[in-house]
Amino acid sequence: MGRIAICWGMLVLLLAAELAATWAGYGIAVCVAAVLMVLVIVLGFMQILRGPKLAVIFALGGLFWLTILLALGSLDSFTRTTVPVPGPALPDRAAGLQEGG
Amino acid sequence: MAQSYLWQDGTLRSWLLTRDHKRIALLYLGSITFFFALGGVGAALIRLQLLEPTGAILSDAAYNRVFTLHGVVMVWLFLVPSIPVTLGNFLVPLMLGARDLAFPRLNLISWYLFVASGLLVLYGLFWGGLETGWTFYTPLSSDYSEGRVLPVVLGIFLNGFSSIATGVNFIVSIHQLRAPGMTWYRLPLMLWALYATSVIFVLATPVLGITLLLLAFERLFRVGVFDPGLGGDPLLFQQMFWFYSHPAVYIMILPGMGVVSEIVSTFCRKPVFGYRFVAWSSVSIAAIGFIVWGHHMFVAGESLYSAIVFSMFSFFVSVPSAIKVFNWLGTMHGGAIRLDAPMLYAMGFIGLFTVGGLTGLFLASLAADVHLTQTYFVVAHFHYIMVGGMVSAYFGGLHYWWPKITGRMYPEIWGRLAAALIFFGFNLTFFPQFILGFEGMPRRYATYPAQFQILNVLSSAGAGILAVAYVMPLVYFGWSLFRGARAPDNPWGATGLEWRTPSPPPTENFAETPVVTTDAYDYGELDARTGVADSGGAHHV
Amino acid sequence: MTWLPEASAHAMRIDILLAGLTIISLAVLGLVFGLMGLNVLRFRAGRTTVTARTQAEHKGWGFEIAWTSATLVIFFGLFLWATQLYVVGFRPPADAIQIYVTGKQWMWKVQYPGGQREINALHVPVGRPVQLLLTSEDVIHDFSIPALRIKHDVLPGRYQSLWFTATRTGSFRLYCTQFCGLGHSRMTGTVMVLDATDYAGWLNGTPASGSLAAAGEALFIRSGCSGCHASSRYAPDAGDSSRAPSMVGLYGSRVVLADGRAIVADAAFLHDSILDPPRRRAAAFATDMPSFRGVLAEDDLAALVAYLQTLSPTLPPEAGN
Amino acid sequence: MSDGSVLDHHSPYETPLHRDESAIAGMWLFLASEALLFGGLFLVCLVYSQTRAAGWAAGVRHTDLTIGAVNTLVLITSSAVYTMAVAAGQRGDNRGVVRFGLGAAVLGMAFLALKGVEWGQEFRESLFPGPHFALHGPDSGGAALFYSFYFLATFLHGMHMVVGIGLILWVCRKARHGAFGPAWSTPVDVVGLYWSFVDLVWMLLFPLLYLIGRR
Repeated sequence: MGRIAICWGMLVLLLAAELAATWAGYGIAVCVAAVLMVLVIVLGFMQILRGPKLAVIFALGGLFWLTILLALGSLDSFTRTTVPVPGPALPDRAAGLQEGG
Repeated sequence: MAQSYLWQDGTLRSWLLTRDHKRIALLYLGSITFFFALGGVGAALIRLQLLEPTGAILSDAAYNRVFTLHGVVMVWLFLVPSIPVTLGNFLVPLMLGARDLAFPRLNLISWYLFVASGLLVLYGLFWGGLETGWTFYTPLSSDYSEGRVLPVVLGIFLNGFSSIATGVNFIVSIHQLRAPGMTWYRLPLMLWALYATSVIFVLATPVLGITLLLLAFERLFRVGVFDPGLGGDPLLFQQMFWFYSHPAVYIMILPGMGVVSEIVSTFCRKPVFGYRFVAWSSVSIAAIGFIVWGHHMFVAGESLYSAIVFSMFSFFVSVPSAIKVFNWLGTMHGGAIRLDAPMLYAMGFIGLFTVGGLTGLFLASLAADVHLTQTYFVVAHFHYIMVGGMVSAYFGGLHYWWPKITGRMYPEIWGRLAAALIFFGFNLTFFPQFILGFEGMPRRYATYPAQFQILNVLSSAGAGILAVAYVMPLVYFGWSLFRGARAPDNPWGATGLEWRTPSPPPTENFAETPVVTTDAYDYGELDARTGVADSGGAHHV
Repeated sequence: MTWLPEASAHAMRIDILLAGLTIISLAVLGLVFGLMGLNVLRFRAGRTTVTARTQAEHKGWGFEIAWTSATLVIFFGLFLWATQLYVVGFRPPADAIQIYVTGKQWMWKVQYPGGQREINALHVPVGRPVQLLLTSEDVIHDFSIPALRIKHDVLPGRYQSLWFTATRTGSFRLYCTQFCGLGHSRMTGTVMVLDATDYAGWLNGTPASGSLAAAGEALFIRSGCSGCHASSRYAPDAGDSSRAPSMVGLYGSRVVLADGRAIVADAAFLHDSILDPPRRRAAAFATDMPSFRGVLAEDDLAALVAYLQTLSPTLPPEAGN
Repeated sequence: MSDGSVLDHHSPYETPLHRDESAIAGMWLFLASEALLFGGLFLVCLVYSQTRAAGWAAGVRHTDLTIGAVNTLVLITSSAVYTMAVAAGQRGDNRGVVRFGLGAAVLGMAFLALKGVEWGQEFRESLFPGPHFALHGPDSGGAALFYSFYFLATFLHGMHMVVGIGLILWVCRKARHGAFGPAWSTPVDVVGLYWSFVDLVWMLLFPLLYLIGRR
């Protein structure tokens, strides 16, 4: 019982922290609080460490692949506008490449 | 002796409510054979249409529907499930030395999900039709298509849960249900391959699910996250779609590699050369396979950085595939090779997969891809992998385990003939398409410039041979069910645990739980146990 | 059937790359089939007495590492070779002729800088770089010219760029290669590569509906752009930036957006900005610009962008990715 | 339902512990899969909240923070209450499982009801993207993208809630028949994992939908 009450209390406090951070305009703090809440749930409520070892492996595997999805999936969108076009600063480079067609 | 799983209780009800992995495998076998035939009819119509530059038999609209049907049915209702749900379902517990999969009820549910999804897809494809191609690119599929996008997309969504259920089942089974003494490095390579496949099932399929859900939302409400009218990005759809659909290629090919490893070892009577390399190459194909999807988008408007990163990873993924091919050749070296039908299929797989893999290098090369992508070169490339590779392995596996599944031998001569015919017909169908692609013939064209006709006619002729060759096994397998010679427990002199139980196996698989004491493919131990002198094996019928 | 012609120096380079890939592939294929054949001939069951085959082999590591690293090295070389030829496509030369191509189910509409328009045909001069600015009015298309070994997808709502210098006169096929619905296989056309005199003759002989820039100038007034944006002629108070940024010299300059990114104001940027006006950093303009999505068609946007380019006369015309 | 603390002779497992561990591991694997299902949504959010930042933030500002925060509190509490049911199950206290399980289910329904109120409010304000979308101006496209994401994400999460509530009621029914004992309460644990996961997803959705970009 005590464990559950403590976890619940932590979650409520973190929720309050999130709201406060939003009020103050600290986006990063909101993210940190959200990640902490997830950790509290995984460790406190789901008790991943008390389950079979496979549970930890599967959870980490899912997290790893989630990272791949987010990182490589957004790579294109975040690099697309900054593709170098021969700007006015680089006329010589552009000229050097023009026989490439 | 306990009764075989086939006849223990013959009622229809006992089949439809079975939790026996072997019976579920047969239920799946029936369903995917139906879908294979349906997709094959689609392929036949495509090849007939392309006999004439102006289109021989179909209108543009009908052609577009037919190639969409061919793609959707073949990818999701045949290729993705094929080996895992039939041979995999049948063999995973047998190879592990277990009584069943970890979650037998979930296994049955996955079959029902599969059937439901198949019916939904068929409803969409036949009542109203669909003409977006199996890739469903937005905004064509979301705003412009007049076809039945929603039922098909929801069908595929359901199908995904069937895949996930199978994947979860296999992974947990392989972790938890290994017989005493069956360490990871004693697992047959088929299980390593299926494990890798299951990882992709579990971790890639949900992304397809959410992508199709977003598409359905956009289709339903005519507004959504990929809508260019709102400044949304249709390329994001492609990113998410290929996050699943490229690894899906490895879902299709990895189990085939597993089957080939088993067959090559048995028919060379030699342990697989470089066992650990082959095992880990399966895992690394699955892992690297997740980070190459962007190579489908080199001309789509993807950023330069993204294209370069994905091109580099795409080269990396071919390394473990090459490792496998050379290890199979190394296995053959110094073996005692028997050219039975399964081995012919396996060798066909090695050759055709190599062609498919090498042409994959063309498409991974950025500048070459710009010219070749979206043409028949791509069509030929992936058919070499999917049909030349995966379907050959599937047929090889069916021949190899047919005695175990049914308790009957198939007619060997016909098996060899069909294998040879498939190899020949396949090459005649698809090799001309490489040239067509280089010449610039775009894919998904209902009509084409007259200069491409000769090669198209050649390709269609090959397809005719291929069709005959694919019907042959259907006939002689059916015949063998009633007339085939009774199969002994271990007709090929193979080493796996599945050969240590009667053919067909009893419902509980093993009279007593087997204990494993040696590595996989230990023919010395086999001979010692069975008392057979080294005869080179061949005591089959 | 004739072999696919090479209509540019780039096409020739691609063919050399393809030949290299083919040679490597054939070598590997020969090795695989050769080894398979040899193994089958030498090691058929019953023909030879094989001694040590029941033992697992442990001598494999050397082999494995050797061929794995050899493969890796070859692959890396191929990767560099192909990438270098691909990067060229992202760097159009500054003096390229800019032609606007709009895909639409199921036709290609082509607009020239001089105001000429045509459908499903593209006339270009030999030996001069040409840059195509591609966009779509509906679904995704793909503009492909196999004789030049180039293609690019054509997306709604943004420009894609494709450039080439044809080195051989003649007519070549162009295709739509991204499936776009019912008439996909009919969305084809011809690229006519003409020598300089023929090209000039063709330009003169084709009725122009006023130059693109002139049409854009008319739109600039009619659509109300000139109400806020200063241009050299229509705003006497060109120095006053209280309402909206001046258009003079904007094209080709660096623009810092509200989120801190600095980008070059190229054709794609201008196109997108008209549809989805961006926020600029430290630019306290009195009004927000409305979106012109649905108000201006793609042809109109092409004309407007062409006009805006003329307001930066010191810079050579160039465009986005 | 047979007593789960004994294995029937067709079971693939050697011991009940072996089976229960496998069930828990299987659930975690399924949750990893679910994480990637929501991962696709997070990718959409990540991309547009950066590339269409202004419109996205405009959308965030229009969500109802009060209802969102209350709902978060409700869900945290529901998850905590269900975790007490799990503890009761492990003690073999069937009545405790029923009591806490029903409590968690009722809180879950309260969440859905509040969500329904919020949706109704948003439909009335024409915040569902379409021709009559309420937000105008240069950023309306990005805001419409945000609301497309908002409705789909909350719908998908809501569906998971419905499934979770169904599972909890199923567990409660089993417990009322006295199915669980100190030796066996795996279904309670497995459903608990799922319920906590649904809670966990909301802990990520809440800041993405209501907080980040509000100021």
